[in-house]
Amino acid sequence: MSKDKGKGSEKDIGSHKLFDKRVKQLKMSDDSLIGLYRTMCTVRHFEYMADKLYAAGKVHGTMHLSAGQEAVAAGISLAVQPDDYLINHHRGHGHFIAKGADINLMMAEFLGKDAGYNHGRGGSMHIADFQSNNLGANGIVGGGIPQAVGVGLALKMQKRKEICVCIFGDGAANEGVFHEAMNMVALWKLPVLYICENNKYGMSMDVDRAVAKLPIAQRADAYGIPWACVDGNDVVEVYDAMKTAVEHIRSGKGPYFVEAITYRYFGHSKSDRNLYRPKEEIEDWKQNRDPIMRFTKHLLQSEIIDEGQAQEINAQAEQVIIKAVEFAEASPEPDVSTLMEYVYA
Amino acid sequence: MSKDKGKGSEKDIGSHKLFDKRVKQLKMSDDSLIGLYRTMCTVRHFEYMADKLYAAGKVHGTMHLSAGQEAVAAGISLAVQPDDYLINHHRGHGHFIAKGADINLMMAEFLGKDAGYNHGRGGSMHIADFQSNNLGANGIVGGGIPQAVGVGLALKMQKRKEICVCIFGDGAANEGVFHEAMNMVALWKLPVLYICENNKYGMSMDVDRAVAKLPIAQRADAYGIPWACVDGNDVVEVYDAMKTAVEHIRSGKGPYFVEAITYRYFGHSKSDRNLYRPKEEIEDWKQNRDPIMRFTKHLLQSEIIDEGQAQEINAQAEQVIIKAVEFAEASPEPDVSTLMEYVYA
Amino acid sequence: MPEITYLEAIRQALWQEMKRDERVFLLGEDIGRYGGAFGLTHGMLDEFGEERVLETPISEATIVATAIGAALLGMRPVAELMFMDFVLLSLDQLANQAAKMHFMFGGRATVPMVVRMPGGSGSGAASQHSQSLESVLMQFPGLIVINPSTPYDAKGLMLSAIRNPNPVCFVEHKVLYKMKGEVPEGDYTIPIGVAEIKRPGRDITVVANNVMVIKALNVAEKLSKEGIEVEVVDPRTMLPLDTETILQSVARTGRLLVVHEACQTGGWAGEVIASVVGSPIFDYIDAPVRRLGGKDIPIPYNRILEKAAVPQEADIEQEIRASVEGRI
Amino acid sequence: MPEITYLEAIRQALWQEMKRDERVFLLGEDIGRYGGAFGLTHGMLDEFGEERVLETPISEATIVATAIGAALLGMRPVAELMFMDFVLLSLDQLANQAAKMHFMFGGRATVPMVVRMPGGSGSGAASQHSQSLESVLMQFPGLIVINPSTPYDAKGLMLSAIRNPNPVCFVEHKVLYKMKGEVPEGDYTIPIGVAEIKRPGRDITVVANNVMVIKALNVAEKLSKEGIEVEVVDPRTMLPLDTETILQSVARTGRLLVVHEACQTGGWAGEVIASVVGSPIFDYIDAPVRRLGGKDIPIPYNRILEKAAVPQEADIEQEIRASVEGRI
Ligand SMILES: Cc1ncc(C[n+]2csc(CCOP(=O)(O)OP(=O)(O)O)c2C)c(N)n1
Ligand SMILES: Cc1ncc(C[n+]2csc(CCOP(=O)(O)OP(=O)(O)O)c2C)c(N)n1
Ligand SMILES: [Mg+2]
Ligand SMILES: [Mg+2]
Repeated sequence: MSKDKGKGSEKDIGSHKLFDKRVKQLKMSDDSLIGLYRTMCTVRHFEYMADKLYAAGKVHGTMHLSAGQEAVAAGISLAVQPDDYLINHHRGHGHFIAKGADINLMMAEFLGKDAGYNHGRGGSMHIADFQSNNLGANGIVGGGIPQAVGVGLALKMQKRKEICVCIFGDGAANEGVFHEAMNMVALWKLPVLYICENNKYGMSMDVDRAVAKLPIAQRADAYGIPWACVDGNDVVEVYDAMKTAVEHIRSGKGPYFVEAITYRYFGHSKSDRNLYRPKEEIEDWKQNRDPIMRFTKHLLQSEIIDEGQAQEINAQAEQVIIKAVEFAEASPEPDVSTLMEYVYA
Repeated sequence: MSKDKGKGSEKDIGSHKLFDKRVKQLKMSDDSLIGLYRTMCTVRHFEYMADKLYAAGKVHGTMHLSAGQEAVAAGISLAVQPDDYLINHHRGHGHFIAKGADINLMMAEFLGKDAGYNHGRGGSMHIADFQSNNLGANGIVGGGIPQAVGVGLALKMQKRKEICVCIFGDGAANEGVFHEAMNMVALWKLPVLYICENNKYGMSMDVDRAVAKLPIAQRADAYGIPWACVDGNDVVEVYDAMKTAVEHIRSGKGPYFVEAITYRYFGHSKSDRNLYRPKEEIEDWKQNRDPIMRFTKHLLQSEIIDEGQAQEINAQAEQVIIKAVEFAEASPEPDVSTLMEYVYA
Repeated sequence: MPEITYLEAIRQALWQEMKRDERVFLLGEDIGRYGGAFGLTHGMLDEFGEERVLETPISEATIVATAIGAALLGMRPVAELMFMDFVLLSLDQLANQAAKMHFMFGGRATVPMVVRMPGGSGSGAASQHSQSLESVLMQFPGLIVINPSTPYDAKGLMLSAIRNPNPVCFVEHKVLYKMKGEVPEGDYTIPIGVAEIKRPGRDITVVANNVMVIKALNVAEKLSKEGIEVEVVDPRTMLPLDTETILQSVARTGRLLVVHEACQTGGWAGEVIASVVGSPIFDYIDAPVRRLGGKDIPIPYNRILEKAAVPQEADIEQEIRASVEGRI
Repeated sequence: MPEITYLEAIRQALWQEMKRDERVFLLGEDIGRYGGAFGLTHGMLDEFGEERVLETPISEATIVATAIGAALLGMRPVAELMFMDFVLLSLDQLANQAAKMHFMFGGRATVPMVVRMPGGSGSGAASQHSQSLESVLMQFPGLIVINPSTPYDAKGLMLSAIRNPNPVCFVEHKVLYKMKGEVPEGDYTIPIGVAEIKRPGRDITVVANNVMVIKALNVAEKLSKEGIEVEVVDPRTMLPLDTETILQSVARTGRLLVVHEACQTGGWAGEVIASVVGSPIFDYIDAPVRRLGGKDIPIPYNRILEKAAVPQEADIEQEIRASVEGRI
């Protein structure tokens, strides 16, 4: 795994020989590959459904969709254990799904319903599931990064084997807490995997105009933290990097930093008019570098699944989302009489 | 100038051949060398006097003395112009003096008198002199670091030739704003000289326990900022590094970062019982690495001054401080009727 | 007079002042091509260029600090925090630094800067994007805190803010952005620290800020038909607060209700009430003074709960009726 | 009962709770060998080791965030901010994150953590090291804000704070550290959210916190000789505030004075007064309710000015006299 790839599609996507070789090297079973595919399809359908629901006026608040970035979430999830901790950021739907969240409860939260993970208090930006060690998303860019220090510290104090995965964007890497936290996880050798999901923009801000030196991951050098920068639209490459990182961390060697270069298809949030990036750029990523399309091609070429199976899995994923919407729409609004609840434990 | 020295006295302090060679290379006049000596003596006397005044119960608040660190302040001051801007930190007496502050007004402020630079409102931690582009010290560790971005930005916008010198400690380099500011000065190529005065401790915290990777200056790499780490107790070496840095900045190439390794003799502040560092360490620095002693030896060996002149300059410096105390003690307390002044401009 | 929105009024003030005074510049996140999260600075990048519409990384503390540094050198920075909630990331710079510099440095430093910040709930943005924190800012002498409720006030106060030599927090309310009102095209200023009686009335004084002014005016209109005349006082500047105007109003009406969206506990209604009951005016008061603040909870995401968390017109009406009818 | 200082009482609470509950640990700057800027944690490093007395870099935001993360995993962190003023560097984590997590996550997350912070003036530390910011913290529902005035309260409240499942701001006052008082050696708790009548009296209720409680008691002692009986109420917890006890006291005495060191404008006196005058109790009030806060200025360095900036006993006495004598 090279240190600074991040060029996405510029290498030969089509080479399924390379794909086969890596899958073999990584000892990835067909089941796990199909699982990745299913996860990515589910995320994709969730995000397009979210957009549809918003257009239909059914979503009150803001939301940040991750369509285009599915390979990162999927690749991480295969490399970690279900009881590893997740600290997520505002563009978090994919990561929740990949961590195994109940889609019904997610969708209900998204629609602000009482059955939602957070009883409708949180919405898209604050989904969490503490029972599955999913510590939630954050509306404050970078807000979770320093909290990972505490999670890592507790894991170390409690002598547990779990690690903490903390995800944030390219924009978040410019918040001051990024620096404070990197220094502290490195000093104390904490079991934290920092993942910077670099989708090239922080809202409208091009990463080149926001970050003095690229790749972002090289900042880890300043703290002596090992790092990698990978093609975030290649799910196998993501998995590969995460696997290395997780092994490093789990063996007690301290934190690791992975940057995954990817791209979001939708606007930043509901207020986005996409004035800051050329349509051709969006189309290029969609047509030529789409993570699901690329992965599907490999799966087909390597005969892990056939067209029919691919379509079936995709259709099943869609059904899960449709069912979730039904569930969410049928569930009641939180009762106003509960307004003052949950302020204090 | 090597990139990572910082070992202070471990090289041959005694070699005045080397000293002569460097002085020649740097085209330092005798006058400027004597000026450095005078500045260092003045700072030293100020700090010991401050300590005495405190012991005598004449200082109400806290203070942070820089005895032992005089070469950094002196070395900087020779490399910059009088109208360059200074953003200082809590351990700032030396830098104020080196910038040419009026010692009487400084001492008056230190004693909280109305004649002081800040009319007694600020005290040791907040001395400023806006007329000489001395933007003041800061009680918040790291607080000035991001403000330097704004000063540098304004200088650039106003197309001026001055630069902004921003000084902070090893401890301050762990505040989040350090990261934000480095990124921004680098992005915008601002005329800012960041100087990290690494005196090995942030209060009682050994720099090894506080900073994940040393030298601190290497952190500048993460932003593509050129840097140096120098022996902060060798005033010529400090000057050398600062000169290079200032030339770089003044030529429009953007920021520069210099770390100067040094040592403080007094406790951190009035509450310090020096439990966290061995007495032998303090004595070693005082006996073997003292910046004034080292420099005096060179000046004598190279016959730039003789013993008598050295003593005279030192005595003059002491007189300046004694006079300043007289001035300050004679000047009145601020009138309580002015209590509500200066809140709004 | 042309009718424009609150948002356009602020943009117009920024635009005109940037034309008039070349020391003025904008800085903040996504204020260029994107025009800011609410589109307020839309078009300004094209007009003034990247130097004067300076987009920053996501670094709120340093955005404010950059404004401070530039202000110390005589510039007139106008910084934007995308949401008021993020002021908590920069409060050291704003409250420990900017607010105190003039004082700490014995009157020898001035920090002429403006920090814009849209606050308030109503957009479904949940707990971390919906706070009303003006009462927090009011606790730092040295700051000026402005909080306009109309397009007219927004423009006039923004022009005053930029020309003021002190650090100014310019608090906008996101729900007001689309509200229209008459705004002169030319240059005019509204004095800082001066409240306005938005509607005169003899029966009760309602002191309210930002969106609550509009709600109070609606209620006043309605009650007027029943013969209850409500005087609505809008402080416009929260710090320094124009207690004089409030006191005089209360002296006339004999009744007081303070309404704000900020959480009731610790909110600025307490400040107003303490000022009133601590003054000689108090003798003129006919009924218990009342306050109606936001509920003491973080703002919930769900739209029904979100509405229930802050005062609505029905709540204001109820409070006014209780006061004028002498009920507690 | 042994007499120990306020500082020792807090240390004793930390010490005993760390012995009792191994989930408790301390983190902060210079809390090890140095014992903290005020020596409060002196000796604890030797007793509990580096793992449980965890010294951090100077990174206040991440100190608080580290406490949050550890609390979410069931630890009981007690973080120290060396001076209360530095809470402005970590307020996003404290107020946007810790305070709101339980709510935003629908009751499914708990954040049992304590953040200790010494506030107040009196040590010549000037504007950035002397603030009283408890009123700022009171504006964030979800936080608990404790502010003890005696060694006894300090220990009992600290034990309650650590055992409480919510984020607690434990505000100390640096001038009180050396004050002595009787403190039981054993384990005891003082309930959070319960005020205490520190001295009963029939003529006027004085509500005061931290060092002002001590000053008010001294004044009460003095005035008692003249037959003026002052009731001193110490909220002890600022949020949630025990208005019930305050109201009952005011109902008995018919007079109210609120005293705090925090700047008067926006300070919590307004909260108390608004609660009182908004309640039926108000009918029992015989004289204008009064407040006496710190001056609306940053704390100056000079010792004379510093004293003049915050209420002194003579000021309190004067206010009490004015109230009981019916003067305004
Ligand atoms: C502290 C803070 N500043 C600004 C924002 C507004 N905001 C929300 S997301 C975003 C961009 C974040 O960019 P990045 O971290 O790259 O994540 P992405 O949205 O691209 O996934 C901004 C500026 C915020 N929510 N919090
Ligand atoms: C934000 C903040 N945190 C903590 C402190 C307390 N404090 C004052 S100086 C200091 C140590 C600073 O260390 P360093 O930056 O190395 O400077 P030095 O004192 O060694 O010159 C500390 C912790 C402070 N004043 N401000
Ligand atoms: Mg991004
Ligand atoms: Mg240091």
